[in-house]
Amino acid sequence: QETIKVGVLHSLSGTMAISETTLKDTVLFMVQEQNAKGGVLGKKLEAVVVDPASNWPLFAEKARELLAKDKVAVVFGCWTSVSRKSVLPVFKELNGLLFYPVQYEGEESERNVFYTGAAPNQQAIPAVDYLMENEGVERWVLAGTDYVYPRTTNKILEAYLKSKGVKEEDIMINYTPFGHSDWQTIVADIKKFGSAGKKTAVVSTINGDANVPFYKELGNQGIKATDIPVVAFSVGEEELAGIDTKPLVGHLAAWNYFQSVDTPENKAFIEKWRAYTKNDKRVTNDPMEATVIGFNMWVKAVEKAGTTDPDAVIDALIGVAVPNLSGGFSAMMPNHHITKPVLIGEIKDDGQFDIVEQTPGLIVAQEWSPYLEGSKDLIADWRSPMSCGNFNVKTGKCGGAGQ
Amino acid sequence: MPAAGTGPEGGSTEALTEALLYLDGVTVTFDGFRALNALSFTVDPGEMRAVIGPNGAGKTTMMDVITGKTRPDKGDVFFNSGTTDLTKLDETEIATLGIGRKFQKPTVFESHTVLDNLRLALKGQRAALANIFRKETAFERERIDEIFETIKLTEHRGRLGGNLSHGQKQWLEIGMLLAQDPKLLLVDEPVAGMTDAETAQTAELLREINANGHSVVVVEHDMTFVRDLGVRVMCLHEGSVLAEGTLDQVSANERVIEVYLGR
Amino acid sequence: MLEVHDINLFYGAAQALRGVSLKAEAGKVTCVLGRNGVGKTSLMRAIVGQAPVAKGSIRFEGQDITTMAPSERARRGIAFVPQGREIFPLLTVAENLQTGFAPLKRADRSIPDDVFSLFPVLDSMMRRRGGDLSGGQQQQLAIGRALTMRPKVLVLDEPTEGIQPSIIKDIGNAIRYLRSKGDMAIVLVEQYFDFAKELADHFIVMERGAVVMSGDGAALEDPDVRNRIAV
Amino acid sequence: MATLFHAGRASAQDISEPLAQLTQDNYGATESALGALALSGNPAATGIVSALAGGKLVYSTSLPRHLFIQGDKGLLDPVSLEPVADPGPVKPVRVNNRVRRAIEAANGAMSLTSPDAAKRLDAAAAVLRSRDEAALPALETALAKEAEPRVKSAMTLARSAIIIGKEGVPPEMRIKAIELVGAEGNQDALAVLRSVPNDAIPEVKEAAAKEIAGIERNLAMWGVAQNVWYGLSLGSVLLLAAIGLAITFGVMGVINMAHGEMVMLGAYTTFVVQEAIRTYNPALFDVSLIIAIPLAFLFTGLIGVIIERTVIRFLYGRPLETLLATWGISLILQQAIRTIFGPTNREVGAPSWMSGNFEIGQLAITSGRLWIIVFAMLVFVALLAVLRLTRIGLEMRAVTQNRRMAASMGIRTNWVDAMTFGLGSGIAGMAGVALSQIDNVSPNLGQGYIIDSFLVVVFGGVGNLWGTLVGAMSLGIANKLLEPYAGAVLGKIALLVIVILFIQKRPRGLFALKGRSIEA
Amino acid sequence: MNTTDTRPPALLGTSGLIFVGILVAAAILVPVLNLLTSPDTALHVPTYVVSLLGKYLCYALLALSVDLIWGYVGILSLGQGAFFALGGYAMGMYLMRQIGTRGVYGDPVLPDFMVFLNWKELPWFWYGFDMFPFAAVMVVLAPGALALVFGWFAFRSRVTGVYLSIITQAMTFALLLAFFRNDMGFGGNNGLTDFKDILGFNIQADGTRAALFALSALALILGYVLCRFLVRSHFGKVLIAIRDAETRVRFTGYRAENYKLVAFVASAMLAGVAGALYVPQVGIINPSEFSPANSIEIIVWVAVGGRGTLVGAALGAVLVNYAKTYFTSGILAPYWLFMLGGLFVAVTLFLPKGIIGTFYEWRDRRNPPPDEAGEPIAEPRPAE
Ligand SMILES: Nc1ncnc2c1ncn2[C@@H]1O[C@H](COP(=O)(O)OP(=O)(O)OP(=O)(O)O)[C@@H](O)[C@H]1O
Ligand SMILES: Nc1ncnc2c1ncn2[C@@H]1O[C@H](COP(=O)(O)OP(=O)(O)OP(=O)(O)O)[C@@H](O)[C@H]1O
Ligand SMILES: NC(N)=O
Ligand SMILES: [Mg+2]
Ligand SMILES: [Mg+2]
Repeated sequence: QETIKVGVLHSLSGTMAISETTLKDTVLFMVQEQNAKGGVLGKKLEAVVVDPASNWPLFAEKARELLAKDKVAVVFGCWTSVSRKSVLPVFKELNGLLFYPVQYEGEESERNVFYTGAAPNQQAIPAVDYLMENEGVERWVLAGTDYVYPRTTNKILEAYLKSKGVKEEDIMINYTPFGHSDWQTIVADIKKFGSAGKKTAVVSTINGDANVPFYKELGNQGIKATDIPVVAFSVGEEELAGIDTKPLVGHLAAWNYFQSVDTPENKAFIEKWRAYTKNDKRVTNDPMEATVIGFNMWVKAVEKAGTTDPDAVIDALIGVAVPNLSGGFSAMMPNHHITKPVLIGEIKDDGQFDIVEQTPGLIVAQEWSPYLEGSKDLIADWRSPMSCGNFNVKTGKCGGAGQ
Repeated sequence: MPAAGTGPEGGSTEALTEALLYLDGVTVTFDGFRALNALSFTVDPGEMRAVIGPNGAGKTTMMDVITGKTRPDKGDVFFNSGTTDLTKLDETEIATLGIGRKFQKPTVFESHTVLDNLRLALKGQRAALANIFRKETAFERERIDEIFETIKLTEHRGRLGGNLSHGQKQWLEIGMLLAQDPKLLLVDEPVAGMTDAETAQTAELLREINANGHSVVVVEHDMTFVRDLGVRVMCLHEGSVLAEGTLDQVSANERVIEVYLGR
Repeated sequence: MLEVHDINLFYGAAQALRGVSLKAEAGKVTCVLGRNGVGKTSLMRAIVGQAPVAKGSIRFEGQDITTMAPSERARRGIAFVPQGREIFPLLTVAENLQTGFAPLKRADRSIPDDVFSLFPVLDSMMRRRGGDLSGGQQQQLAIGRALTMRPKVLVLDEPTEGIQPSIIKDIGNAIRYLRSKGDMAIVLVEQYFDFAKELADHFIVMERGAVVMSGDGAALEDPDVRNRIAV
Repeated sequence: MATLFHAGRASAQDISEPLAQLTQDNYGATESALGALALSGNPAATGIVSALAGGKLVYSTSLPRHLFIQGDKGLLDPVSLEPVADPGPVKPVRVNNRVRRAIEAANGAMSLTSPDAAKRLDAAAAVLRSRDEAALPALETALAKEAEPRVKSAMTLARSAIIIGKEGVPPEMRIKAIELVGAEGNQDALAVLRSVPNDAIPEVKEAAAKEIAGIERNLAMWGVAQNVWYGLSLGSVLLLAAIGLAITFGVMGVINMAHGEMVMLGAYTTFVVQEAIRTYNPALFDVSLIIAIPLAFLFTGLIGVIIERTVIRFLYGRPLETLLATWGISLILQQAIRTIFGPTNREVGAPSWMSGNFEIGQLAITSGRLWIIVFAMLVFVALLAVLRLTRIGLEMRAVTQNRRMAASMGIRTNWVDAMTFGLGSGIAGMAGVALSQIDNVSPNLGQGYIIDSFLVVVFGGVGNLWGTLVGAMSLGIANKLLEPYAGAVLGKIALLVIVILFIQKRPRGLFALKGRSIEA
Repeated sequence: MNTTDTRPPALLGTSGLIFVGILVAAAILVPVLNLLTSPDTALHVPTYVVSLLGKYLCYALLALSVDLIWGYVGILSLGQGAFFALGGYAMGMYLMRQIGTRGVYGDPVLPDFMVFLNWKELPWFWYGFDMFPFAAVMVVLAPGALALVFGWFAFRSRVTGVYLSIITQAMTFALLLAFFRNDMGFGGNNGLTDFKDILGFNIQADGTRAALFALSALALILGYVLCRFLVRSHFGKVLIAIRDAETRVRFTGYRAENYKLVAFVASAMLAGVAGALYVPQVGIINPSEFSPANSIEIIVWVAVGGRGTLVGAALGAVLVNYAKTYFTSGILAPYWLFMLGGLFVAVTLFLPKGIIGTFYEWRDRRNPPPDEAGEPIAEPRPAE
């Protein structure tokens, strides 16, 4: 029987396996669920799993293999921005379809890619707003791993904070290498920066493995959330599962979904997920939800288009809305990003988040940040006739800020 | 009792001496242990000199100093009538000046054939880039064949150096030394592990080399061999010269008998 | 005590030993003579187990040890002074000697006085690293190390190589002394003919990997032997 | 016991309004309710505040809302603590950072007169941290009654801290307070001194500026010591990571790319031990690491022996091929752990004696790091003793220097090889126990240390254990002295460049083995 | 008496001829079968296979460059990836500049990553990369210069063995960290990507891909012939001698450090060329190419194929990478590290000299080479 192939392009080995393996499982889970519902267009779905092994050139190779050899109808994949950048040309060349489920730095909108994770304005900015309003934070440490997502996010945040009247000397920016494990000096510096008499918070874009030693050091040096709260954009339930969270209670994270979201949809989802993984402690997290949303959107769009033909599906996807797990509907916007609620959670001692704030409505992604010089005039709209990822509203032309 | 009575006191570099090799007051210590102790002697152009001395007397260390492997703590080492200060040069420069050496433990290029071992040693171009395009000349080929005759390894020429027996390696190394055609040959225990007949041949060979105008310093414990050489003998002990003269003179020396020859 | 019977040995495709046999008895010195590259060292390595034999057998005290591991042979009493000395370069002289304790019972673990009376220089250099010694000193150390094992068979591969004459005499005396004790068999490879002649109770002469002559010590006077080795 | 707050307001005892606020489940309301409770002097206030802190304060969701304390056997009335009839579904009053801070302040204010001196001390510290002006009257009352000198000085400090930032304090009083706080000389004092209001008179500002400058000078000095301490701590981590490699690579000459995985296995052993303890006997948790250390040693040592017997032993004399094989082994081990334990981090907790921190002068020392330094030193000394003083140590060195000859000396080289590799691996495993305290316990753990480990061993001088020690410590300290100036990334780059240049000067490392056998 | 071989020995041995033959055939056939056959026929080589093969060939050239210094000089460089990456970056910078206004921000000069990090002008070290000849020169010059400086210091100071290995690793690690930094101006972690065209040809067009493949094959052939020529020359014999007994070489009057330096620089340049050909075929160059693990992997390829055999190095690179491609897809994907790790262990245990090395040994045992020094034997011998 003919099937529709679904590519899964997540690292199962190497440094990123830690985060990405769960997303592979999620796609497999969704495929099984969908097949149980009878598949799509009357055909069963078949997942094709490859392991790009946290190796960026291998991502490109595997993407090509999925599209050219396996002829998959859609690919769910990538975590880091560089992996996405690496496969982008392949998807454009072979006219494939990629769903990217991770929060990222924005500044991109491609015809072949659908971004179901958060853009900076769907995560970073609301988090900073929360700290300013609710905790009276006046002094900011922007700590990140030295790569594009933290750099860009911090650029945006810096501009945003300044626009809110925060002074230069009240912002400290610190970058560390990937996998940084000795945080003694930096945590001490944060402590020092925080003792200037103004309420201080840390905005962390620290990535992956480096978080555990960072939080352990925070705990060891006795920095409590009541003194200097840390709000992180890359720390979710999965990451916390590896840390003793007792000393971290009260530190924050901003996401579009938490496992602790109290809705019937979420409850049902967690239950099925745990049944599927045969692990009643298995956690869920934000990129998983983004994967689920992306998957459901794709199914819906395929059914709407009546075909898996990429061009048709790409057109059909815009405007598709599916329920998210926090009780609303997320919709695919013309910029290929989705609308999301923003949730702020405080870490609890059981490794879950206590949701302390939720935006009243859904936020529309600003794929081009208004706070960056190069992109403030750009918008993306993939509907015809504009059909452009970088339309300049000033010049009225597609193709960036070009003269 | 250094041979060169006119040793200069440090530093001056004009022609100090007629000697080809000139050592004065050379001292070498290893972690406080004096391996060479104010050693002084000279080797004249065209001279062959045998060096004997107890195990640990410093004979090999002396060669290390001359060839630049070990830097002396104190003292002068000059070459070519005092024009060249060897302590300021490295092994390669010293080798290029024309000082060749055979090691106590035979060292050949183990994964090269015997033939290539000789080719590499053969006097000639040493610059890296020039050697990329180097072609072997007929003259060189002949010279190698000659050496093979001398060291009797012709039938082993295609074998890897590493697969030779101990004695064969000794011969090969002597051959390599010949190929280098140095002004001064430093030969450390060439006949160790050779049969008596081979020992005699080696003595003959060294004499021949010497006759062709090369200076030779040879270290050996085999008295028969030293006698066969028939040259001036110098006995080292505790890092300095204990006795010097003909073999008969030296071996009559009470101290030499006591520390070296035994009764 | 030790009996080598008709062994063959190969290095890759090259044959180094062809049907070699040899006997060593307690209180006797067996000399192996021959020119360079005839296979003397190969024979010794076969005896101590460092090179596997392709054919034939080696028996020690009536037991077949042909395929026994070198360490087991050593533990049974075969000690080896190899050509090239093979001192442990980074161990001190004392530690080098102590490596010979392995076959001994804890109570017996001491360095025999003989070692220091034979080679006084070792006593003064106990703390120096073996690798720093001069060639001759290393040779002495290698013999001392073997004696520390209190062996029943002592295998010496060209022990006079690089040794000063007085110590060669000492080594000769030492071998004689060990022989006189009557409980040790000694296998000696030697190129230094006069030295061998003085010590040998038995001898074999090898050529191209095979035994071409053998006899007891007196037969070494035969000029034929000298010729075999000389040419 | 009634902890009374002698504010002397008429309506002091009436807390119905704050109680109603608490049922609104709004952080702002909760915070202001807490303030009111603290000031109310109502005997029930302490109980309510601590119930809130413990997540035991609940409210009924059906209107009108009522507040209860969740007791062991059911709901209690918050004031009378009498059991109440079932009010239907309840929800806990939620707490966020802001509320937590308010709780701390309230607790502080309320326990300033506790009969327990330790509690009073904590309370004074809490007030010092919050610098809540509202607490001033209570503080002064408490201060008047205080007899314990330590508590008294803490309270005086807290009082001064409040005074410094408070509006409308007479300048002399403020200056005195500034001097008092300034004498503390620490980071917290700086924070307090910087809170002098902008509109204070110049004399006051000057006094503060003087104290600040003094403290900063003082702190800068301590800062160097602090960095050295960080360096030692990083150095001990490097030492632990490298020391097993100093055996397998330094002594045996095996280019052991699987070394990091041995460290990882040690860390997972710790995880398994803690899991077992959590399941079977949680009381043992504090000694979990003590149990894990020998187990990790034995387990990874055993794995090491197996690897040696099945692979490495065929590769002696071919050191470069060990690189290929151990690389393969490291891939297999990583994936094996990933398959068994999953790809994500595993939680390894810190026993209480390894948590927390203390100060010596202005030197902040975290207990965990201190123990790691101690542990690294112990391991180092033990290993040195084994290699130098024991028979097996001698045999190990002999075998690795000349395997063939060692065999001919009667040394059972197979056994010694297996033991040596096992020892090196076992030590790596023990290092894993320590590293589980500061780093991820994930399949990638080992990869993060392998480069540094080789760097340390080589920098120190291969084959020299002291070199490994000094190498680790000097790299650690250099790194931490560079980091404040260059930042973490550039600092690390600078360090690598320094090592490269250093090796030019000493081509065989810091503690180079010298001598003929090496140079030949 | 003619005991010395007078014939100049053939530049390529039998295996070399086979190797070059296969490459020539591939360089012609693969593009032809890709471009001129219809996709439905059995003979058709799909484009993605072409790029894949092209990538393997670049790796093979890289492996060759490692074998030159490891197999023949005994320099175990754990930083070879750095030279590869530098070559790659040089090419990447050219490709980046070719994008012109087609970047997302449409800036005619600045690459996208500079625009969104608010760079105002092109850093000086980007000048010239809009010209292909300049970039092409930099492809060999940048890695060559680094190797020259690094090697000049290290070889003069007589840093050898593991010490050299570890400082090469430190070098590539330092470069990794440096290139990760966005402030460096090389695109940080994301590196350089989204290339449009090369020398005016669309980089994604089948024809361009086929041409790049053929070029890679050609580069590999030339690289092989060059290495082969080098190691068989007198120069090469000195290299092997240095590998076995460096001190002895010095005493023989050769400046060992110069020989090493020439070989090291040549090897770095080869690696740079490999990197430059790799980037347009893979479509991205980013700092992970500098990661020490990558460099170790290169060593592993060489060891698998057979150190000191040149052909083996290339073969090892292709085989290991094919295994990687193969194992990372399909049902084996979750277990591929077991396969690859197991492969490495198995090779060391059962093919101790690597695939080609073991083959040579087997051939020589069956058919011992004449007792004559015709065929130079760079037989890989353990360094000790
Ligand atoms: N690198 C070193 N470290 C320490 N001691 C050394 C070193 N090199 C040589 N020695 C010592 O210096 C002394 C002289 O050694 P040398 O090798 O020169 O003696 P020799 O005369 O050649 O002896 P032999 O005849 O035995 O070869 C010896 O005692 C030796 O132990
Ligand atoms: N490892 C080896 N591989 C190949 N051939 C070898 C090896 N060792 C020795 N041979 C060869 O085997 C033959 C016998 O060597 P062996 O070392 O036993 O000779 P020997 O009688 O001890 O010589 P010498 O007196 O020179 O020490 C020689 O031709 C030698 O070249
Ligand atoms: N997009 C990220 N988080 O790399
Ligand atoms: Mg000597
Ligand atoms: Mg021999």
